[in-house]
Amino acid sequence: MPSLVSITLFLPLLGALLVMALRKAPAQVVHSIGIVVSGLTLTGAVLMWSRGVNETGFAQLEQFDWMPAIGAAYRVGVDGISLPLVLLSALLFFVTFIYSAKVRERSHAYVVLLLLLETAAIGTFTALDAILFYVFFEVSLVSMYFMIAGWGHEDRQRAALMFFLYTLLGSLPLLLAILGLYLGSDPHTFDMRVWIDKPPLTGTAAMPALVAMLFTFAVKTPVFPFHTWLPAAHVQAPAAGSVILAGVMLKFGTYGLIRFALQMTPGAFRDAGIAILVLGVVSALYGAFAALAQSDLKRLIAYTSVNHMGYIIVGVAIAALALDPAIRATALDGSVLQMVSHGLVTGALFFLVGMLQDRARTREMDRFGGLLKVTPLLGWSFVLAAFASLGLPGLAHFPAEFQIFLATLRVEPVADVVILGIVITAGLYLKAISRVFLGEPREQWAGMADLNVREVLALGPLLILIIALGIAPAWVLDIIHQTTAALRF
Amino acid sequence: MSLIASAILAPLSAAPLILLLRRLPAALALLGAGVGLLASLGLLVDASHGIGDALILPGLPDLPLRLVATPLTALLSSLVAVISSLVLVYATGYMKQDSEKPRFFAIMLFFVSAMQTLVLAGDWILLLAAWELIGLASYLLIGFWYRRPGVRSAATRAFLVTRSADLGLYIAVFILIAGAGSSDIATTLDTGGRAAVAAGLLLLIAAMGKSAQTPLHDWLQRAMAGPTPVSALLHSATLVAAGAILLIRTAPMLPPEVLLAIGIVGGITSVVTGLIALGEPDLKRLLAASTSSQYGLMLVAVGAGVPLAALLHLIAHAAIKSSLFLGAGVFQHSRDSTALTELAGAGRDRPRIFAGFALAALALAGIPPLSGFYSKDAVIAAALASTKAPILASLALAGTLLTGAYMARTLRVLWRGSGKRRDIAGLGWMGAGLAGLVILAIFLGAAFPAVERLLSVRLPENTLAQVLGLSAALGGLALGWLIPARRLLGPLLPWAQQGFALAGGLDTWMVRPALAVARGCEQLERQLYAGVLAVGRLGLGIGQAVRRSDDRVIDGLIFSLARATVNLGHRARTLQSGLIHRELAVTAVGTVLIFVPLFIALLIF
Amino acid sequence: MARDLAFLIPEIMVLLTAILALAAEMLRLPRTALMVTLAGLLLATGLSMPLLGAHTSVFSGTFRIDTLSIWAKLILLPATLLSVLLARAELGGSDREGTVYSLLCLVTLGALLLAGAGDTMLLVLGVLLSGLGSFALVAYPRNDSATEAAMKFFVFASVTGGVMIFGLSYWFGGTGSTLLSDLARLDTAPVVAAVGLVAVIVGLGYKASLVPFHFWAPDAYEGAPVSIAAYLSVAPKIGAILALAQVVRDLPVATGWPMVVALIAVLTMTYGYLAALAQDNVVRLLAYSSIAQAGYFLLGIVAVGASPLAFESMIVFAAAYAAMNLGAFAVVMCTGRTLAALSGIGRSHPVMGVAMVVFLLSLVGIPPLAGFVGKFLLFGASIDAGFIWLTVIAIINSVLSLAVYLRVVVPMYQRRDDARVKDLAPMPLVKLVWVNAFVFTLGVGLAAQVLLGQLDRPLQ
Amino acid sequence: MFEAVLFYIFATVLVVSAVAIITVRNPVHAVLCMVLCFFTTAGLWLLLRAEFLAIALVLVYVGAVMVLFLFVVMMLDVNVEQLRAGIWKNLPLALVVGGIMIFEMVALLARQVFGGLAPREAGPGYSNTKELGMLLYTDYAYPLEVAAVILLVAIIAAIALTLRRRKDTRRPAPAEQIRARREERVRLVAMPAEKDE
Repeated sequence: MPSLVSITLFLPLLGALLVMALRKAPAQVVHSIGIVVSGLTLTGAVLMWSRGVNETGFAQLEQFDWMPAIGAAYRVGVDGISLPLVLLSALLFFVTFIYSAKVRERSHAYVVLLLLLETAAIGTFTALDAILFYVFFEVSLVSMYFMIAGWGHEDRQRAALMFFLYTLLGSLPLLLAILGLYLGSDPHTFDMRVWIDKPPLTGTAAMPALVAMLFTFAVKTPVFPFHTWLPAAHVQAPAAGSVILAGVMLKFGTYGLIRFALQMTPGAFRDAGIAILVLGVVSALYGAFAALAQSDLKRLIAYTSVNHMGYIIVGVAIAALALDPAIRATALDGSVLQMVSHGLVTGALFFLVGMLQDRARTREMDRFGGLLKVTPLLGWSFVLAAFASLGLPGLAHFPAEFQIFLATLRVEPVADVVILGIVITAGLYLKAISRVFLGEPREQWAGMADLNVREVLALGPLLILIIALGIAPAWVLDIIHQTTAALRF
Repeated sequence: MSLIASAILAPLSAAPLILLLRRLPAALALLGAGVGLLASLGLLVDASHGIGDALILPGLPDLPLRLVATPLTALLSSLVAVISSLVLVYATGYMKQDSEKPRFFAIMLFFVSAMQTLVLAGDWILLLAAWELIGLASYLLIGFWYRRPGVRSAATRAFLVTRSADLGLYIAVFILIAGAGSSDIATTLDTGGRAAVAAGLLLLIAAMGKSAQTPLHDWLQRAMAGPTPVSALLHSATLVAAGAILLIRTAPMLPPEVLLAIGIVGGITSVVTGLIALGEPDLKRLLAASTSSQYGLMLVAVGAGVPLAALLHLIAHAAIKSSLFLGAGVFQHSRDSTALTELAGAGRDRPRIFAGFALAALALAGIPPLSGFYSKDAVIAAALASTKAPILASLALAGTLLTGAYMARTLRVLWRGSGKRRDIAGLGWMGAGLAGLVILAIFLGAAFPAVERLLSVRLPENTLAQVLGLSAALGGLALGWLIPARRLLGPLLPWAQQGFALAGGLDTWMVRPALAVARGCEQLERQLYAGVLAVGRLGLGIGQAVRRSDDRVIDGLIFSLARATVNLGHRARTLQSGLIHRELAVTAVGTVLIFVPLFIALLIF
Repeated sequence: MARDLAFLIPEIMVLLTAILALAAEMLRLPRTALMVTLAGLLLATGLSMPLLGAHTSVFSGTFRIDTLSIWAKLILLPATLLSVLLARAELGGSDREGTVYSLLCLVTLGALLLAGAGDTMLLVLGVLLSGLGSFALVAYPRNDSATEAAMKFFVFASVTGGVMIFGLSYWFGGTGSTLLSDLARLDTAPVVAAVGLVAVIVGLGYKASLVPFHFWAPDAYEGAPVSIAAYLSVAPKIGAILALAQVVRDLPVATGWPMVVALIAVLTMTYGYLAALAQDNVVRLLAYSSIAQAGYFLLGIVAVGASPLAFESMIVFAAAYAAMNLGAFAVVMCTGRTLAALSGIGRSHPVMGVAMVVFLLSLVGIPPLAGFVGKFLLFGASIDAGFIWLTVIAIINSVLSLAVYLRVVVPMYQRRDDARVKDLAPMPLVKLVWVNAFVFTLGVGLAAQVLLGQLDRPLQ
Repeated sequence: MFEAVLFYIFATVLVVSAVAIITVRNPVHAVLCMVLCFFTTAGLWLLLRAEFLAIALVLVYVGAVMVLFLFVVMMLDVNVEQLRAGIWKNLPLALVVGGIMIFEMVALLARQVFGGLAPREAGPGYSNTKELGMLLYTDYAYPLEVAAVILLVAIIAAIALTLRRRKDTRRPAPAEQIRARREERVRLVAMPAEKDE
């Protein structure tokens, strides 16, 4: 009897097979299948959440042999770092399915790809075997490529290609590192738990592995200067694709950074900590400034992702540099929570931009104006999400960023210059709100419809969670903290 | 439910209710604010009996959130509750005609509860959160009439400036928590040494942003774009007060050098913004500048080491300034403008309102026995008693003089000129709110000894201060009534009307550099993108080249080798192109190229 | 002698199949020839199974029965079977169709000889045997392009074969024996060993289409029938690669062979993909791709003797490569040779489109497809052998390869408004082939253990 | 010494003739050079006292060359008439080749005459041929069989490529004829008897 984790993991895949089998089914049926399956998956994730995690190591483990000849096995499980991300992924996919229920163009393939992507995403976060992890990691890439190429906007082919090339170039070094870790472990195994408990590579051997992993995760996260694929991919991706890309897939990078780079080569990570920290700081500030210069709403949000992911990098680097376990826990708490909150907030923002684009066929800020009057629900949702994104207390980002900045100050006070980012993001969001939603409404958009039920259903859970996470982060932080407080390396 | 929670939750829970029901917004708002007020007063009564209250909430791991009711916080909470309740009463009338009342009252209530959280916060995280939330609330309120021109930039600017300054609070909080290992404000007040200096200066920056101190005073005047009750609340007990409150609460921790800095900033602000107020042609903007000036005086008091004086002035000012704004709001409604030229004679139209306004103005100027006299007296006495008396006291007195001058100018404008009376809807509610506040403005001075007892601190007594303060106030009033501002200011006038902005002010020093950096990033971004594409194209180009070379085989060295064989190949044309020879030649050359090094290596080693 | 023959039963089976197919052809019974070939190949595959785990040699060491040669049978025989099906679909009904089947069996026999060669003589004979049949297969349509391709192929074969024999004579002179196992004696004479190495690399490199001995391949594949191109890109190539492994296994490292092989690997991968990047003809593109893929095989070769993963990785990759390459060629047979012919296929024929995408992505090495498992093990082997730089270059080339294959994938899904459904001739046999290849490509990725568990030398 | 000189002469001839095969313009010349090439090689074998190989080479290869020649003519569609016409033109080269071959023979024979250094004498009863046979049929049995298969392949290839049924010619199909059965040849048709009306 497979465990809850496996059921949750493979439910979407089964759903995808079902949709493939029903080749003649009408689009509505297919979308309903998507919604139901992702809803069940979400239920699974919630049940996983209710089972919680262990103080030490991984919980809800499951394992059976896959390729015993080379020490690879099907191993899944969760800890305080991965469990929140699993829940986040399940939720985002669920609302994405609701949002996408309008897609009529090749809806079969669309739903199949999304479901495939869901399995890949949950798999990436739950895999405890390096090969398994890599498999899910790459499958997500392929699905996303077809998503962008198939349902994107004007220049989608090139954007998809760029996205794919970039992240593949990014992911192959990870393969190298995985091989290095594998060959360094004794006996040879791909069991990530073993690698975490007893890092296989030490000393000079660990550094190349770390560099390879950093490269991968820096591209995936993305970190300046490896981020150029992100705006390109986002601008061309369909709204649902953007939500998944930013909400879930960017987390692969930071999750990998913690799970692989930090936990498996801790010594080398500490040695390189300052460099990574600098990278994170530069990335965060650069993302904020670049976003400030945008006039395309989607690009703007894409760049703020660079900014927010930069904070996470800073947090992880600080965790590596910190000598005091309490500070390390604070930094990691903040980083993991930031991943979750970024998923919610950016997901909501991309939905909103998608909804705007559906209505207006443009994303240029300057072509809007006064929409708050025309579409109050959309407008206020955007305001809420934007303020969450700029780190307002009481909304999702604040507790995370607070912890990251606090830990940073305690370890590397200079690096707290990164906090400038919150002012710049405030500026750019206010600019966006002011241009798009404030002022006198334009004639052109007078007849624009406000959010319909489907859109409210897609957006509502995210907004509610944004507030819930901001006011009472404890319900997530407790899970995260259980693991981060017990980390020893 | 504990009182402390009720004080916050009562207004907060009314807000969504209003949004959901969308009817009877004012009644619900008053209900929420009223319950909150009762809770706050309850806290104050408890505190006066020596009963504290505290609430610990789950927060971040190892950093729980705390709400505490000490005498000081309870007092502030009551102040906020009282002023806000009265302003809401006024707003019931003021907003009667507005179609978006629910939104207005909801945000107002949210604002109040955020402010209550701020004053009752017992730990830095909650304080910081509330600090930012009042920023949000004021952004939403200033931008309430978002369709009107100029409103969006005013709201944006208010939020941005305060948030920039908030960075100071962020970092100060980090330093304090890092030093003490706890986010409890009481615990962190023990911080000393360099950490205290750094944290103190950073707190000053944060307070300067919120309390609109020079050079960050510009946003407050622009914020007048919002509805008048908002201004009243903003300037008296909430947003702007937060800066002063912060410094009053942390005063025990601040080392002398920080105190000096605070005093000087406050003094300079009181003078500079006083001059601005004097030259200001718009009533609400004048009052806004005056707010900065008065908060400058409070900072002087803090800098002089007597936070109680600052607190008293804060309390008095809260009542006075809200009265002034509410009065101004009535004039605004009657003339549909706030420009002083338009308002000429507006007071004569409504003598009762004008009387209230005038009383408040005199109180602000510091005329006994109105409340402003006592508080201002305390400030000047504190400045005189401090070790830096020459600087602080002279600045404080200059500020007082200017206060008298601009208030007199205002009164004169409002009184003189022809009447254009017009009926106003909801005047009753407005009058009621105004009356309550004016009464407070008049009689609050009597409560000051009680406050001293409550906080168990004695103010320094100084007759000289009373004399100097009163004469400065009277002198200012006389100057303002008799001499036009144009003459008083002389060459400073244009500069004052620009808000004493240095070389374009904020725009030059912050916005433009940020935008320039942003543009630079965008440029780099384009280049990076182009670079990546170029690499892609280069790859494709190499691919083409390789294909050509493979299809038609490499020229150059190999070609010359091949030429002979090509000639030989001519006769075999019928079937084969002769390229085989060339390709074989390439193969041979390739083999040689690969293996010659091998042999050389083998022979050498 | 009887024992020796017993080990050769699968080879004998293949030979018999070839002869029986020929006999059926003489009787003008092409269907019988086909059936005989299919049955014979199946039988031979089945008869190879019992050999698994054996580790010996026959005929005084001239032929080795070991992991490589046994797995070569298990991979190449089914691959040939699929190729026969392809050939039937493409060349069925033409004159002397049965000879094609017969020749396919014989060429496979040559490849099998190469894979188990324990003697330099057998190397030569294997190259000859697989070569001769290949020329005939390429030239089979007898049109101008096919004849020219065959001619080119033939001339290259003669020259490189000559060089190989010349070089092998040095080894013979140095060791006094033609046995590969005696090559260890060349420890003291590295130059002699190196001359022979050059020769062998030229000879086998030509067969495996390594750069710079690859020039014949694109032309030959283009000129030949697609089914034959598919076959040539799989069977002789894998045979030659495995033969190279057999050779370097006993060769003293002092010759510097790992470095030479690594250099050729770099050249082959990079050059192959670069050239493929600009092709418009899918067959030529796949030809260059198969050249580049040969470079990946070399990652396993450099690890021979240095890493226990070397053989495993080559075998797994060979199996994966055979499946995905045959699959890709099969799809091309259905659609047409140009990129334009492929455009819109993904929409009009979704299942075939998915299969093609899977083959191409597997060629790139995207998990969890078979190509990934193979490449993963190859990378592991070469890292284990200390060739990290080589692995890095291989990985960079994988990215390059992605661009190559996406050039095929992208047009497949282009044209949003064009609802035109292409009328492709139904080709049930070809479909059978790509469906099989598809299942295998997916299956090996997910259940690689089936393959790995059978490899006789598990890691440890 | 003489042996060495002889070796180098032969080797030179071998190389030159081999180069000539691929460089001369006329295919016939090339074939002639090839013959010379084989002949010289055989001479080298003889120097090494590998008489069997030498003879086998001459016998087999000169025969094989003829086959190859025919193969080339067939494959390349070389105009045979043209070749025949050029027989006088080719004569000089043929003479040269012949001359060299005669020289080589004489030189080989002269070795005995001049009594040069002989290779190591094998023991009595030693037979080159026998040794070769032993090796071929024991150790190298497998390669030998493979070689046989190669010949088979060559035949099949040649047949597959050349011997095709042309669509436009009529020819008997013996296989069909043999397999034909009586029932197929004669059809008995039962017909109702016609009645005269």
